[in-house]
Amino acid sequence: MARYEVAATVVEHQRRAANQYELILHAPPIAQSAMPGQFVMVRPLRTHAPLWRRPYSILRANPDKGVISIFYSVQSTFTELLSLKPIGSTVQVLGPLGTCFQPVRAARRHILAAGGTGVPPLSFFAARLIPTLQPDEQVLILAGARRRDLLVGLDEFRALGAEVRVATDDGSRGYKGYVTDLLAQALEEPIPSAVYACGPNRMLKVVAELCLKHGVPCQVSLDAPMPCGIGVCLGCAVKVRLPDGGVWYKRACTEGPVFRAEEVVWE
Amino acid sequence: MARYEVAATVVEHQRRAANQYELILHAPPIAQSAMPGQFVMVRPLRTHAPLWRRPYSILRANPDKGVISIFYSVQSTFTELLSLKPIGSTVQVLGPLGTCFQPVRAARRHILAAGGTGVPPLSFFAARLIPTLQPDEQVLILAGARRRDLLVGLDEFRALGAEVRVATDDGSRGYKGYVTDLLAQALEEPIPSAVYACGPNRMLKVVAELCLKHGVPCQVSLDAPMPCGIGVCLGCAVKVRLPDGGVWYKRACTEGPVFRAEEVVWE
Amino acid sequence: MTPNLQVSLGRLQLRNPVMVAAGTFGYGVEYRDLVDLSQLGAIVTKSLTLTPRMGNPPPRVAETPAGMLNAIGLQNDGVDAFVVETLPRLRAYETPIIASVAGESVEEYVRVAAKLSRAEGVAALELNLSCPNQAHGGMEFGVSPELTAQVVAAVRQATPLPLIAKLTPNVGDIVPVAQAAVEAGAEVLCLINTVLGVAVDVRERRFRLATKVGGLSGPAIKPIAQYHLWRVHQALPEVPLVGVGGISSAEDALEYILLGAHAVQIGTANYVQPTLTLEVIEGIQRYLVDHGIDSLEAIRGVVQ
Amino acid sequence: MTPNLQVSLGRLQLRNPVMVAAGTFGYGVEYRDLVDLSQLGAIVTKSLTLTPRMGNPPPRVAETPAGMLNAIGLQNDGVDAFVVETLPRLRAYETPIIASVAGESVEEYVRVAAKLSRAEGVAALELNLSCPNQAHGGMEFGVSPELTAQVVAAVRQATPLPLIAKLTPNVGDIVPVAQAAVEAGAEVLCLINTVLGVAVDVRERRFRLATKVGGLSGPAIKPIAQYHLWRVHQALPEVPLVGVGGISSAEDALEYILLGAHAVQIGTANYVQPTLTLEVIEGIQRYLVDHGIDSLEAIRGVVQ
Ligand SMILES: Cc1cc2nc3c(=O)[nH]c(=O)nc-3n(C[C@H](O)[C@H](O)[C@H](O)COP(=O)(O)OP(=O)(O)OC[C@H]3O[C@@H](n4cnc5c(N)ncnc54)[C@H](O)[C@@H]3O)c2cc1C
Ligand SMILES: Cc1cc2nc3c(=O)[nH]c(=O)nc-3n(C[C@H](O)[C@H](O)[C@H](O)COP(=O)(O)OP(=O)(O)OC[C@H]3O[C@@H](n4cnc5c(N)ncnc54)[C@H](O)[C@@H]3O)c2cc1C
Ligand SMILES: Cc1cc2nc3c(=O)[nH]c(=O)nc-3n(C[C@H](O)[C@H](O)[C@H](O)COP(=O)(O)O)c2cc1C
Ligand SMILES: Cc1cc2nc3c(=O)[nH]c(=O)nc-3n(C[C@H](O)[C@H](O)[C@H](O)COP(=O)(O)O)c2cc1C
Ligand code: FES
Ligand code: FES
Repeated sequence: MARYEVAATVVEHQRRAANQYELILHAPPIAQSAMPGQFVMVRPLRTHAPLWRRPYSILRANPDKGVISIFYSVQSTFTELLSLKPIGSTVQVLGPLGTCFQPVRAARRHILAAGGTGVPPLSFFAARLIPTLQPDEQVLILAGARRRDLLVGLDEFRALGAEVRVATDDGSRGYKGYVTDLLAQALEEPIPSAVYACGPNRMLKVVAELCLKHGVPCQVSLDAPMPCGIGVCLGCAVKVRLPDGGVWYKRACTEGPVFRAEEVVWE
Repeated sequence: MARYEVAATVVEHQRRAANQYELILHAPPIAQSAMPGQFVMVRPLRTHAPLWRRPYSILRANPDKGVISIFYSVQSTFTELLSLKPIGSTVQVLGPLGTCFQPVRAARRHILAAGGTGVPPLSFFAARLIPTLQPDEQVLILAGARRRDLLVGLDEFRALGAEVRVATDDGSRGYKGYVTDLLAQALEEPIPSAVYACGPNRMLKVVAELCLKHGVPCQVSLDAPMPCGIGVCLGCAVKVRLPDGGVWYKRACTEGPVFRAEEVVWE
Repeated sequence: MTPNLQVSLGRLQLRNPVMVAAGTFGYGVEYRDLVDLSQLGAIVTKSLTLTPRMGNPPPRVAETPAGMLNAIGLQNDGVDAFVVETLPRLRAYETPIIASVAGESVEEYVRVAAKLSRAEGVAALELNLSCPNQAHGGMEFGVSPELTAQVVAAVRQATPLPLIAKLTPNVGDIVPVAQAAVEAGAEVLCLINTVLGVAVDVRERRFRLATKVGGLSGPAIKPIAQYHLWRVHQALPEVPLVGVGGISSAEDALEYILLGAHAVQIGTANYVQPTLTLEVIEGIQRYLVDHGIDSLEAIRGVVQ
Repeated sequence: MTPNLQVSLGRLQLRNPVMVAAGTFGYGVEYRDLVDLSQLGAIVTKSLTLTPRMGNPPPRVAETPAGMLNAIGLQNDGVDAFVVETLPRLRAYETPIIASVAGESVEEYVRVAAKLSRAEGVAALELNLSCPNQAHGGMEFGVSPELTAQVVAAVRQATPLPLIAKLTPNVGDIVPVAQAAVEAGAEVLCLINTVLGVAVDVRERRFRLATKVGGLSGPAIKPIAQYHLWRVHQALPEVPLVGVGGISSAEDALEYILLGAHAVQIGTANYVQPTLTLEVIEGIQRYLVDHGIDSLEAIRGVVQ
């Protein structure tokens, strides 16, 4: 579980949709050890405001080329600054951090449920999982967003051979409603499944409840404010049930972000 | 003395030397009214740190094209951010601000003395002054810097037909010593002169003393911290002698940056 | 359609809750080519003293992370010049003018307040209680409930105008000072003034301000200012409060209102974004429209 | 060639003046793959309580302009687990371990201190006087000179170790508290702990911390921390001081030394730049070399 602080060179910086960018960074030690679900803490410039680094899920890691990429949308000052970084400039990157998605080998169907900006870690997971599947295993992608133009990365899932089902809040593409509705439907189908989910915490709570109801193993990647990303500040607390029945706060950055859904105490 | 707050588009952003950039901005109302010696307050992004806008002298103003340019060196976070602004992006610019250099019509020789980063306002002044000169008037540029690679914009002075004399602290180009030594020499020459100077305040103090000694009219563009640039914070105080013999604090941003040297109480 | 932004600060009626903070907007007139002054909720003047003051030697300001230190030293032309020269120009706008009153003794506050009360066009007085008290070694009046009460009570006697007491955050507990100010006759409390701080120039090995110590303002202090405002609102829920400290967006202003402020003042951010006041007014309006709220009262103090 | 960075904090000898601040570097061991712990001047542990504490509910942290608020609530595994599990791993480094002691009563401070004093490998104790005092409605111990003296004196009885009192800035005047701590037996003063503040989420219309109030840290508070440090140095020039608040570069650390600090601690900035401590040590060294200074004493306190 080694972590590296790298002054990473920007290799590519591609606009992928309105206000959405993929940033490709040369960071060999991170590229070589990154696992799907893990993230990096990024610092584009030495600014005091925004003060914190921000966590970004690793979208791709190419150990041979020594590059990783992250995918982000411009929301506020931090991401605006990040979007200004030209090719050839450097970005401080700390990683790989946190826990990863673990393939449930007993499952025949791996359901990857992405809400909103939850696509990147699941995209990486799909890319690593699909080549290892047995012939009777399949991957089903469920992706939800508010509007069709916020749906990204679906072609890549399809290119990997996964089935993709889509929901938008406004019905502008696919099913009109929530991605959790798609999940409820899928879990009715009699296939031994496992669920891996990333999205807003309130979506993950519903995902966890559905999986619990159907007795399906479920892993969720949680969102939390992360001042440090390395387990020292205790700012990213997530309430969990301990084996002894008690509760305690775990750190989303080191004991997560991927948790077994049944461990989390949803509030 | 109208001032304009403009969301100016970056028209060009040229690297002119190591870490030195010229930024060309589309800001028609400012371009139309700017006078040499005036400055603009620049905000590249809505950041909280750096908090203040920074003042930059206007290097050029093209009223027809509606563009102005500023020249800056990357020193710290603010200028690093500024240097990231791509063509087509916008920068908030407030100006034109402050007082300007006034040609002394009685002088036969106009000596423009620039120390360090003092070149831009004098370059603008030379460009406006030279076309208006009588045949018996001349312009002499005295430029000083620590090293030769920090000397910029001299070719443009020459292209305007001005004589240029250069000093470097380390002697790597021109006279080895200070630009004020060149001025002392020039003032020995028996030509009715006027001096216009911009550079670090301690250079300007020496310039002012030399001019006083020789009875030569002198205008100096002073440096001061400028939180607002528009005369409301009183942060940019410069001690001046009042006509009644008393002293008071004037504002470098509105009653300056160009002051008559004899008005300033040097400390 | 457009929601009602009117607020009452005791006897003072404002068209909207957005004012400019003392000392950060000059006398107001300096902004008239950049900001339509008649859109503002109120203009608070720079603090006025009995006689002209030259202020402190430079450097008077230093930038700090997300903030700045200042030690202007109350440079101003004095209350008489204000009344004769500036006030007539400000009367041209319909915006209420709140005159900020400074003093180094109780007597000075009273005399400045009395002069302003006789002038035409002053809507209210704001007492700057962060002034150094000459009789107590330069300590700010506002650090002591007793001195605060003395100044407020004395000025209360001297003016029929609405009276705002502007508190300093440089105290262990601001609540007793707030209570003292209200009991002595302040109808409105404004908080906070700047936080004491220093900055060092490592290259020159000296303080970055000539006076060594200055007052910290700007976004950096917003959490501190909001903490004090919220505590005073809890202790004195009936007293109208004006929140000031670090506001640089409509969202910042709304935060203060959610914590219980009736109105807000914008200080340092005026320097950075000269048209900010108007943006904040617009932004508050948009927030109310977007959330279907028809007056500020509906959200004032809901975060407790 | 390389200048001497050694400093003495009373009986405590440090190889250099750069420590990490309590609660911002975990127990130290969490950083060992990123920072060579044996380079640090000292490691201050997160604050230890008598029994394990779960801490406050989330959200516990909020970013603010050039700063952050935290209300972790002293989550820790308790002093016993520290002594048994963590301390043996820390003893592998030669770096002095300063254990931060927390308590909600004088008795708790004393019992934690006593346990740490019996353990092997604790170089000094730092008393976190910003803890809520259960007997006084949760007020910080360090806001009162009397309570500060009580805690310090009681712990002084209970430990032979060097004793550092870490002061809170949430007071009107920090000097009487500093004096009380020294008179009660603190050999070193460390200042400051976090500044009280709040932050509001306008969208959700609630506080951004579950506990409402939190402690402000980071670059935003540097001018405030330096002000307090400088005042204490002026009042108590003989007492070794540790400066903490907003340090994020060697220059920041040098500013504290110029103001009179013997040593500094780096807190929040560790999160932002995990290798910062080593950069600061190097930067201080470079400054001394560049300016031909051979020890920190030559510049300590020269800005007065
Ligand atoms: C483990 C993990 C992985 C992540 N991976 C990704 C990823 O792969 N891609 C990605 O884009 N993001 C990811 N994030 C989120 C990312 O870290 C940032 O939070 C995000 O980029 C927003 O950054 P920002 O600073 O520009 O916006 P922020 O300033 O953090 O604001 C985020 C949003 O909140 C709003 N906001 C700001 N302040 C307030 C307030 N006071 N009240 C209410 N709303 C407010 C802003 O307007 C904005 O829309 C991840 C987060 C975690 C924890
Ligand atoms: C009227 C006027 C006109 C100007 N015109 C120009 C112009 O045309 N071109 C131009 O390049 N600049 C000009 N300036 C200066 C400009 O406004 C900025 O100050 C400059 O660009 C530096 O910006 P910065 O924020 O990157 O560096 P800053 O952060 O302001 O720092 C400036 C320098 O000081 C150093 N420094 C920072 N902090 C400290 C400290 N605590 N102690 C000691 N040193 C420190 C930095 O390392 C850096 O070298 C002008 C200034 C004025 C007043
Ligand atoms: C340069 C400057 C001058 C100030 N002058 C005064 C003043 O004369 N009277 C006063 O009551 N407050 C004065 N203040 C304090 C502000 O009114 C305000 O209370 C403080 O700056 C906090 O608000 P802000 O963070 O929005 O700036 C001044 C602040 C600054 C930055
Ligand atoms: C998340 C966090 C946790 C902290 N925990 C403690 C603590 O347990 N004990 C303590 O004395 N100080 C604690 N502090 C305060 C720091 O040690 C330090 O005094 C303060 O943060 C100011 O320094 P900084 O600006 O460098 O962070 C904590 C600070 C933060 C940000
Ligand atoms: S982000 Fe600091 S412990 Fe998790
Ligand atoms: S910079 Fe504010 S008055 Fe000059």
